[in-house]
Amino acid sequence: MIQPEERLAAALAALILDPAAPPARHIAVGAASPIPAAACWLVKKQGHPVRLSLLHKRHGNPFTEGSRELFDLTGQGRIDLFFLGGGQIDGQANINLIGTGDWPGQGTRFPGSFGSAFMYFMTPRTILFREEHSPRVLVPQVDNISAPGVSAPGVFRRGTAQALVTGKSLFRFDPATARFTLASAHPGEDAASIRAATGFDYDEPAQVAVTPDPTPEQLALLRGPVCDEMLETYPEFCARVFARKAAA
Amino acid sequence: MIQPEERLAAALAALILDPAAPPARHIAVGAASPIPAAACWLVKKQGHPVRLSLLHKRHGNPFTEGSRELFDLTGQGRIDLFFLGGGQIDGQANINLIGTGDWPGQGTRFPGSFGSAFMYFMTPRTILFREEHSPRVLVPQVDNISAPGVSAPGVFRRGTAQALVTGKSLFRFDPATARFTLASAHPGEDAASIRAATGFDYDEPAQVAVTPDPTPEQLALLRGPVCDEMLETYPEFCARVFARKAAA
Amino acid sequence: MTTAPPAWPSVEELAARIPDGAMVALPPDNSLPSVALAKALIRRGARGLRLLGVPVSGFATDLLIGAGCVAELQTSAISLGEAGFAPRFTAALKEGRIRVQDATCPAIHTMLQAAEKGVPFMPLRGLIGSDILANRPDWRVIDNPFAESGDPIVLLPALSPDFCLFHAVMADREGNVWLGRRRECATLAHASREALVTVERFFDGNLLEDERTAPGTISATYIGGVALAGRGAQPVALLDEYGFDAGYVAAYARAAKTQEGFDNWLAVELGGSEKAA
Amino acid sequence: MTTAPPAWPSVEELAARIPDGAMVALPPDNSLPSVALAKALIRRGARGLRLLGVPVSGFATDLLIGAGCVAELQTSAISLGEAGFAPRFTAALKEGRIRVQDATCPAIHTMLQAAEKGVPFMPLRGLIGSDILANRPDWRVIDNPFAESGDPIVLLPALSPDFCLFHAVMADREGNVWLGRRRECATLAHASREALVTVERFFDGNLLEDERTAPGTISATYIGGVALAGRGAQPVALLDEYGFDAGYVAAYARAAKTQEGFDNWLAVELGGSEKAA
Repeated sequence: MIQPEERLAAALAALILDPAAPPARHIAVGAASPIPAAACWLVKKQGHPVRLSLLHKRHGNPFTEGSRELFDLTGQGRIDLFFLGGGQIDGQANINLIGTGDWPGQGTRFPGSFGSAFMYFMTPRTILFREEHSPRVLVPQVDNISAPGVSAPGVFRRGTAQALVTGKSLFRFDPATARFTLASAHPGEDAASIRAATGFDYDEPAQVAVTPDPTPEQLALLRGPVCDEMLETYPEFCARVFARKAAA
Repeated sequence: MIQPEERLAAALAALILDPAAPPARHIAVGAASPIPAAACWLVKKQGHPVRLSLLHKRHGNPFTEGSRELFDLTGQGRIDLFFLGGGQIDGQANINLIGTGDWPGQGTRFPGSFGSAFMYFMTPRTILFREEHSPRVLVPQVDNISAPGVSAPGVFRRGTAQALVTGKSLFRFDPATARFTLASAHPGEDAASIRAATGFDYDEPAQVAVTPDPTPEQLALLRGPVCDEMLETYPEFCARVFARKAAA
Repeated sequence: MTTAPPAWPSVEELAARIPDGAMVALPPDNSLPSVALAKALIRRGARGLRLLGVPVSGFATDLLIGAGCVAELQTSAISLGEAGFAPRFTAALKEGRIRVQDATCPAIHTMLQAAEKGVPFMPLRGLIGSDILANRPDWRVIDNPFAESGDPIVLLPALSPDFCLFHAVMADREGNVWLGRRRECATLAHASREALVTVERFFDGNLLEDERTAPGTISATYIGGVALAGRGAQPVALLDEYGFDAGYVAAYARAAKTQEGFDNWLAVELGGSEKAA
Repeated sequence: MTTAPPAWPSVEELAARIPDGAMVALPPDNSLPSVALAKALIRRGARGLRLLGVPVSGFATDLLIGAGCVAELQTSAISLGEAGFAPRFTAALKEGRIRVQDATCPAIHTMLQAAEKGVPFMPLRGLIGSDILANRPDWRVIDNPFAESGDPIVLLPALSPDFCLFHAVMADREGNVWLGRRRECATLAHASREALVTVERFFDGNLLEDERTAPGTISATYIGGVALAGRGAQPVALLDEYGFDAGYVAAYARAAKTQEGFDNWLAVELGGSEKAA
């Protein structure tokens, strides 16, 4: 049985390795991101040379200046890829981590913007990731913009969203038109079910592909060496998805 | 026999403790400054609570960000007093550490400005110190300004020179008029000999005081515990002035 | 070889130095906040504090908000990590009991770096087009003077908290404190008017003398006071000394869903100590 | 327990990566310059280097100038410390063989910090009224946008050296290097496109894993290459490993008063190695 999280990790890994995108030599992964972390480890365990900076690794944390060092690294242009989520994400790839309703989230308050208002501009590419795929999350227009999906000409920006991956599908993003295109639907979904679950308008090919399953080799890596690397930081995730518990 | 260096150290110590000046809670001492360092240690060994940051102390150097930390400390307003010298010093307290002649010192090149162009502005007071007292050093107008003695209104500046101490005398500086006044002449000098040795114009009281000798207590401190503290950083100075050698 | 520490103040005495209304900076839950000092502030009944998350906020901030100590919070995010949103923060925001100023992580670092350096501002890339910027009248956009053509860039003002509070592993007689790789607390200490620090233990020597301890040491120059507080970061992790107590925080998150639940949790937590009015 | 180091390049191979004309940053004589790499650059006959003193220059810079490797020097000062002025620098300046760009120490730190942070400039107090500023058309004065009335302040552009060279105590298999309290080299490594490092010895473990070594470690992320060079800082001091060799530098200062004396000194110093043309 392939777990949904395993499929998502494999889909993210394929995006990381996309030969059409700028190279991902150094990827940073933020807090509470077990699926993106699994995708990065999968890429690495498949033998691709990539440096991973996992911000919430307790032992051997690579930073000696805390999170400032991550932002400085990114400012220097040394981080090639970052993952961002959003309480709301809209059709122009704007993300809202502040909250719904009036500023600063008088409806439902989200945790806050973290480094998104910087990272989204300063990494050559960003993969947007949110498991919940619903009209509540994927809205026509976010109530508050933590970080904009595209910028006016003249505003310094190294990159934009490459794609948006959810629990139902995978969208590609085109910064020139500031629109998403449905790239694939996960097994069990189709063009109509995705359209119904998505609050924003997007483009769609005549034939919607199915998001591929992880290969047996990928599954073996995920359940073995990838899980080994993640046990300390994400014990609950590893227990739930890989049925593995950390040694007491 | 009182050594000239001992007298200078005592004179500098008296300036450090000047009750009319802003308090000196934290003093930084730069490279190759044994006499100012001795004065600071003398103040400390006399029982006054003062923090000393000696930049060239090899063991127990207080900085873990190198000299940047000194400049940041000073920027924060945490350094109360600093010492500066100059290849040339003029009557407006401008200092030249660049060189004589055209920029950048086409005549005699000096080592360079170090941090003077920042420290002179950002410390509440600076004591100018130069042993050589001659028309060659104390000039009407420096050839190149490493750091200006006074600043135009509106330019951020925390302080100026408090005084200039040389091998022959002690001048006070008045930033309002941007002029020095002779405060005391060291034994063996008088108003006329100072005037002859000084290339810039300055004010002079009717009666010129004699720079006092160190007290016996001060001499005992200088030759004992002060020398102990300085042996590692300034072995040659300690051998020459205090006739003490570091243990092999 | 352990000897008795010098005559340090108690955690309560340290907390008493922080007046009501002060701006107090706290590192996040992965970077050594002093939970011991936060609890002492609650015990002394502090009011009107203006908290700063450096750059985000966690457990101690939610605790202080729940106890009514906080008037304002500037931060880039607040959460309890795996235990979810910060419940007392969310309630206080809804009820209009605290003023919230949203930032983004590198902006908070940058404002502190400007204070560390003694400059009135520092630039930062990004931010343009974010509603964070639109809601920060204290931040400015200028045209980069070094660019050939138009290049808007944000300038952030220097920010000097009155106090910062963190928990380190050890301190020596001079007041130097050692916190290993968590050197970001040094910038915080440099930028703050006073750093108040709790430590696990006394170090009988000079931390800056030894090449092995010096690089992880913050000089006493920046330290306003040190108090002994065993497990003073708990439930937060302290380097390799002890881990994050996820069960404790999850229990807190469940209890603090309501103010009543929070008050009961706090009464038990503060134990015999007199509770703030 | 010492084992053989991994397959590191030789000092010569490291030096060969630095092309003629590159901008090369060196820390000062009290902060771990790699004299071993400077000598290797002389052996390979490097030409047209643009040196940066961070923030001042010393022995290695005078050596490189004397050997004809240097076209430009940006620094806040250059000297041999107790041994006096830097003789080959002074001669080259007089004879118009090098271009000198004077700065002041915190300005060099600030330009590197701007590069470290990925911003195009940073402000710095002071400087106004100094001829250093008057001779730096690349530095700008603006009116502080946060001030109520006129408040001129200098903006300094970001500076990214092509390479920085320093000497550390040890490096591990990953390429992490440990240099203790001399953490200013971290900013230099962050700001430079590539840091090339010589070390005394190999560390068989991961320097970033252990809380005791991590704070004095620069992550391999910033390190372009590591070579083994025993006493590679000499005659400069290396932390508590070895001291400054004042006699050696004084002898150099005496010899280098003339170009002929320098050439003879260098021929002996480089020993059997072929001398640069």
